[in-house]
Amino acid sequence: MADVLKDLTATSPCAGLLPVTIGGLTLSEAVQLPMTLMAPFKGQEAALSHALEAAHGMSFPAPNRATGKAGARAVWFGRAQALLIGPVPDPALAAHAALTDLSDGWAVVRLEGERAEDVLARLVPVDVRIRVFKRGHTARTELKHMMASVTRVGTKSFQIMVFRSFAATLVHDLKTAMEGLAARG
Amino acid sequence: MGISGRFSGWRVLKEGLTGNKGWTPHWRDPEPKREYDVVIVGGGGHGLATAYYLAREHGLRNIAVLEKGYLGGGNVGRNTTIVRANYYLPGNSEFYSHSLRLWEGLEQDLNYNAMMSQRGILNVFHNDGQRDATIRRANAIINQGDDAEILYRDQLRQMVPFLNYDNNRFPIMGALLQRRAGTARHDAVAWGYARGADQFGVDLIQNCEVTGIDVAGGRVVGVQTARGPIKAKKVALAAAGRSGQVAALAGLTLPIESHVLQAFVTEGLKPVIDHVITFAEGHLYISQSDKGGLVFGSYLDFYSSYAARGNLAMQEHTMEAIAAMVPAVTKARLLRSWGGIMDMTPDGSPIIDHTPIAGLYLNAGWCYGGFKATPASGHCFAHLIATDRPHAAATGFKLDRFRTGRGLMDEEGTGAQHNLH
Amino acid sequence: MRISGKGLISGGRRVNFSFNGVSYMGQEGDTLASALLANGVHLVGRSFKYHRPRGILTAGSEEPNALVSVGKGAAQDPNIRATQQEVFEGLVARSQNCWPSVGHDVMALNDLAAPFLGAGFYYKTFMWPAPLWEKLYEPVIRRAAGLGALSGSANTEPYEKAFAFCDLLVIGSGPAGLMAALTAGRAGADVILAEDDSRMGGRLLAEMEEIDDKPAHVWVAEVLAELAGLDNVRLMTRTAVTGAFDQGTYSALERVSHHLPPSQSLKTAHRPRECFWRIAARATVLAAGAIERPVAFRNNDRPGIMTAGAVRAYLNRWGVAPGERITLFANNDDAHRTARDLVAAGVHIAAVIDSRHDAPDGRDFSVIKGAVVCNTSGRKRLETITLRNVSGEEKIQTDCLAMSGGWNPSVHLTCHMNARPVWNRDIAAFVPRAGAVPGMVVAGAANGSLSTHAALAEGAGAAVAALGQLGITAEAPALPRACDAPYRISPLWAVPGKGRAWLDFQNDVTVKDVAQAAQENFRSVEHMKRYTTQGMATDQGKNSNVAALAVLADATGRSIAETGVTTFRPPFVPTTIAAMGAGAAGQGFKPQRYLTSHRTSLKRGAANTEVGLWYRASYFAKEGETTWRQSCDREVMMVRNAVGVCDVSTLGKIDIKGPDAAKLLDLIYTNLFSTLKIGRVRYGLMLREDGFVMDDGTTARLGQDHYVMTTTTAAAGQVMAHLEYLSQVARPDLDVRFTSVTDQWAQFAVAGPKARALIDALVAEEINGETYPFMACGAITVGGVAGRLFRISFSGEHAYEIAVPARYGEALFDLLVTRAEAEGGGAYGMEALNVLRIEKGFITHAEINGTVTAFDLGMQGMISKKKSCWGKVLSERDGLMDEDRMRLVGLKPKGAAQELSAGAHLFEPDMTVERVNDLGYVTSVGFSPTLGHMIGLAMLSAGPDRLGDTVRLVDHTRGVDTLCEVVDPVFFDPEGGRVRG
Amino acid sequence: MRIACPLCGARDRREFTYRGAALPVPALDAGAEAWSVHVHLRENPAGPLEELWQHELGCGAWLKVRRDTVTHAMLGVVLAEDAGLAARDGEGPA
Repeated sequence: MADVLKDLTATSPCAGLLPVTIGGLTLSEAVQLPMTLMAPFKGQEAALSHALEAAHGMSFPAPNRATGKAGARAVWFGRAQALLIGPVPDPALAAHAALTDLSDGWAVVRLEGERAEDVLARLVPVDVRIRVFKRGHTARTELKHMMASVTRVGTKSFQIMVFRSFAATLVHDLKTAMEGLAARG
Repeated sequence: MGISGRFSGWRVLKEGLTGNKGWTPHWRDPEPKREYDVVIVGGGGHGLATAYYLAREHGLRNIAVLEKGYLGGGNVGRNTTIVRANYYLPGNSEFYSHSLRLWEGLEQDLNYNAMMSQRGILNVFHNDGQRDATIRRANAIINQGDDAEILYRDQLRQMVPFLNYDNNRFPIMGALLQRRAGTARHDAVAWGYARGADQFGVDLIQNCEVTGIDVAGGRVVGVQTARGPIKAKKVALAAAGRSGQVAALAGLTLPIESHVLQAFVTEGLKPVIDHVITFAEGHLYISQSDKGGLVFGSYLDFYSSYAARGNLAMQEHTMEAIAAMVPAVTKARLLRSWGGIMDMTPDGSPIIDHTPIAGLYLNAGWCYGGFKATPASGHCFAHLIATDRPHAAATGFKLDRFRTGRGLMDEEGTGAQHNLH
Repeated sequence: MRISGKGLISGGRRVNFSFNGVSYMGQEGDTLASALLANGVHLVGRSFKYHRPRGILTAGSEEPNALVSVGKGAAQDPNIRATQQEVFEGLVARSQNCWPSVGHDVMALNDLAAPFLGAGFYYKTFMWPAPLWEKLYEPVIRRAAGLGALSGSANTEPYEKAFAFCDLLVIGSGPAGLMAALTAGRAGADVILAEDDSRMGGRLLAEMEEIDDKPAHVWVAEVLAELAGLDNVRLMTRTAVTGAFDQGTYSALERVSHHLPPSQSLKTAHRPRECFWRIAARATVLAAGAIERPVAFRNNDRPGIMTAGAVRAYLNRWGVAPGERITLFANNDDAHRTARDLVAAGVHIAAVIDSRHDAPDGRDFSVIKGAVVCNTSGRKRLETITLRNVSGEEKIQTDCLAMSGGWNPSVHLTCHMNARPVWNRDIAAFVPRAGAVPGMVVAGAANGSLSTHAALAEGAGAAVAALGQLGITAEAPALPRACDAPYRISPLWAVPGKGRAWLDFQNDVTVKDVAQAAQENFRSVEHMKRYTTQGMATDQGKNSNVAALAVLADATGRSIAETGVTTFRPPFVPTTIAAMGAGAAGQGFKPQRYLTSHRTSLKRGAANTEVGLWYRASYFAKEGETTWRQSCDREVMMVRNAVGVCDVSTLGKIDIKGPDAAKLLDLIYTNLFSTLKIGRVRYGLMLREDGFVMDDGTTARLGQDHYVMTTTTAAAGQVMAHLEYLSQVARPDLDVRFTSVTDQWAQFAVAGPKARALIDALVAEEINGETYPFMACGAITVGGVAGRLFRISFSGEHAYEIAVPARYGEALFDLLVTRAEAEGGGAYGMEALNVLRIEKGFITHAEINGTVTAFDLGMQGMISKKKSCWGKVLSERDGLMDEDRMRLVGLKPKGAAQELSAGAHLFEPDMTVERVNDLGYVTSVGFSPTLGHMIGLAMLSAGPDRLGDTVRLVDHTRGVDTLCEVVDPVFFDPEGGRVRG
Repeated sequence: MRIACPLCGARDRREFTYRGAALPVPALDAGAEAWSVHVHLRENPAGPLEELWQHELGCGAWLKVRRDTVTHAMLGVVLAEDAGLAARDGEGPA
């Protein structure tokens, strides 16, 4: 049985690394919110979407899309799965999907600024220009050899995620791209 | 001496003084005869070497080599020219050891300078696990009777100071050095064997694609070609890159997938790399040709292909590996990239064996390793064709080892997925 | 010589630069080549083999002669084309491949020995005596070969890579490219216009002609202004498209700062030198223009001999006359423009020579028809040419010869996907094969249409056609009025005669070399290329290949079409390794993965080591410990006697849920997991489909339909992909979902006799042998945080693994280690972990090296007989069940030296040390402080049958040759009392 | 090279991992001969080939791709789970 123990302190994935501002662009760590992977069981896709709508006011996202809004989003996260960011999932969802807590599994950063698209163009092999990748669009893709999730959350801002342990490399790579872009003038 | 006469420094001088008018063809371009004792399918390095040794070692003369394009146009003309004997599994060890010894006498034997350069090969390792695996390999090489040394970081640094020792994602811990390994001028190897075989009377027939293999009563009797039917007592397949296609002409399905492996060369530069250097991380290998170009490669492109051209992602990986490991050469400019078609087997090791069809012999599945194998492959394949018994140095290259699980030679331990070797 | 007021850069800022140590003045907008010519400098470099003095041949990236080194020290950049390098204030450039100077080069002696150094000479000599090749011949050849030199220092300049996407990629900004971009831009398509040059316009910048009654360059400027105003058009200058790849993927190299002085401020310190672009284009218009070809005649390689189009470019774009008495030698009408423009600019013309008897007359100059240039003189600068016609030979004083053998369309990119170009008799050149690259339409000179009018028309048409493939409707703009003069050519490849006539200037391949190759039966074009090195120089034959194969065709009595071509392969222009490998220098080769305990560990003296992508602590050095062994021994004893803490979060963790979770686990593991009780953990073994062991690890059942699998660190990715394969390909019927939770949980092993007390003191729940027996698991709360506890052990001690969400990892690790230290324990690293597991005979990937079976590991009992599993069938192949296979054993030293060595091989004591007697090898060794001697694991032929035998262990590389005893692989506590206690 | 992932759209080759020919998976009890043929032997055509890729750095889906091995032309892509490669002996491979 535990002796008197004070609560464990939490450390964020990018602690000590962010924020940074370079050439009009800002890279910051997102506020840590609950994140739950929802993977619908066979034939449960529609039922899950309904339950999600009922509980959290958003539908299960189609591939490459995010639903909801800041603070309560469902981001498509790959084949047959989406990441619920914000709400603690209603237990009723568990009847339709495997729910897995990933609140600590991913580093989440936000890149914001006039040339955010150009920064990402140096790192991901996906067209993220606003003419094709609009607010609410998301992609599972590669970011300099890392598995990543990129979501447009505003006309000039993106949410970028990699596995938590890669946080330092993610920040380094984004910073390098930001610096190179700024130095070109 | 055949049509091209003997080469020597004196002859170069003499011809130079008389306007170089006396040079003659290195080999003939004969019309195919109607029948041969042995027909070799494939005029690459292995096919030409096979013909040469069949003639020289076994006294056969009535031999044809059928080539669908030009001699030496396959992988012997599109590799990174590395020669080594640093395998560690039984079956491979003795074979590549045999090959290296043949390399060492090759130029005098052929009277052809293939620029065999025993400049030494360094296999760099980066961590304890790789070190112990490398030492296992080094010991196997020495037990086989070949040379191997382990150099640790400081010794290696003295020999090749320009590697990235101080700021490397995967620090360099040491290397296996085989001094007798090195490089050779790839095209010249094919030409040397071709000229040698021609001098023994072997018919080298270019632009002669084999379109059928004739089998009667379970025995091979000849081939159909773009230049008509040719009868043969024995047919030997040495068509790396196209092994599956050629074997299919005889109704055989092989344990082979064809994959593309890229190679690269930069613009010419003054000498900077004196050895062949390979890296366990990134699978990079790099050397510098006598002409000054850096020659290098890394992984397969990993997908089945007969296109003989490569993918950008793998090109980038290869350049990234150089940027990481050899940052002193990254101002060099890539001049040309190309691809070879690799016969990939389930264990990464080759096949020199009979087939279920009498008189039909198979030499295939060389994966990455075909160039360094050229002399021994020809030598051992010739032995098998002539005597119907495997050469002592090539008893392990059995076609049925995948079915039986006996004598698998998976040097990289990556298992039966063809593209992972 | 600069002509005042002439050219498109006149009035530009003056810039100082130096070449071979001499200071010169150039003008903004100059290339190094134009600036040198303006200063009367013609001798720029030396050829590859004969070290012949060479000048400037061309005005583009295809330049074979004028290659220089730019920059100093580590920034030295070799093989820069003077024709492409823009001058800037402070530019420093030098000639290469010469010593002591470009004017006096000792190696020029080679030129005298040329009769003995012809095609293929080295294959015929240098063979005696054999050892001299490496010792003498090869070093001499290597030093003589090569062009520029690398600095020898690491390249630390910044480079970058980027991706781009577009509907239409237009390659080249001459008349065809501009019209294509304009057409597509107006149609609203997403367009990239890429131009190798620093300035858009292509040949329109080099010609005195009018478009829509305006000077061509004015029309160019107007079009560019419109394009620049379109949001949907991106203009990329200094960007060479280097390769065409599958499904519309193109590579391109942007020279971001070659034209700028080296960075001297913090603001520009990160400015990339180059950027390597990967462009995904839905369609492409190739408008890369054409390259003029020289004519082969005796001594056609002297400084001052240039292509006619280059002379025109220097005159019209840069306002430079490359000579004071210029001669033109041509076989086509187009080249006559050079004479016309020179005359108009007031430059003296020495002669205009045309090989055609029916050549047109010039308006302002006379044409010597039916004549050829058959020789030249002037070692470092052209002095005379010899004219030959029916009436004999005549020497003409001249300091510059403009030559033209016609134009070769730039078909290179159309060949990158293996298509061969087609011979076009009308223009005596190869043109692209239709459909050579899917999605690509070729226009203008690149397509063999050599008038400005045709280029404009085809450019517009190509854009309409290319966009049409995409379902985008575009309209061709009104076609501007432009010159439509016929090209008219009569082939002239080589002027017959004695002496050496150059084809490949840089590689010193002459007409004689090609003829000799044919004579020696190197008649295939590929054989000729490889035998003579024709086309293998830095221009990859752009200047010379067509003439060379025409000469080969002539020598072999075949047509050019029959003779065929060699293959153009990527890259179109040589591409810096640093650019293609950008981001990988230094630590950037692969991502770095850090544990939550990373910072805390470093504070506690951890020495880190790379484990795959992860960094893990090897050992924790305490004060007074000077070697890793001291730390390791202490840490091992600490675990055996007190309690140790180790971060094991790198192990792969996969959360598996669903009605068929148990079925999936029974499929993937050799043993049963459907029978595992909730709250319990089981060790499992999984096989590849070929029957060899893939991985091992423990899997816990947290609920009826919920498991958590652990994998080894090394195989985490492989196992995840395997699970996906099984559930999506082999068994899509199974209703099971899984996800990696490796990064979600920080997990720490707490091992040792005091582990239970430590854990019990920390977690809210009561932890004892009854609540948590060996192989139990469950939910716990620690420090207010919900976590998981697993009673498992990789050390053989009473041990737990405690997991918390990763944000608490740092705090928990710190707490665990602090508590452990208070009990005489502490943190332990990989080295101690390794010794502890060897003492127990537990395997890692040193043993599971991809070539071992469960049988080899003595684990055949783990293959359930009650069910089948993935890989079982092939694991039972006869050859994999041989008693003689190398199988796992333990080794104890027996000799005086008491040594063992990983990687050593094993032999019978009385047998010789050679391969044929090889019995096996040592996989892992360590010093066991517990037992007081070294211990090892080995794979030994028939190993389990040899327990108690003595074998000889030999490691040549470490000088170890000793005897050891074959023992059971479990060295310590074989009954397992400690782990259960 | 670009592959049109049915879920993600056209993506660069660098996001995908290759396995090999897309062959029907034998039942687990299909016997040594069937498994040996499945694992080792390949038709290895020079032309259209059905093969398995995983969109490993993307959505994770396994794909059955039909591709020409000579031209690299993409002739069709479907999710492997819909491709009917699983053993068809009722119980599947288990």
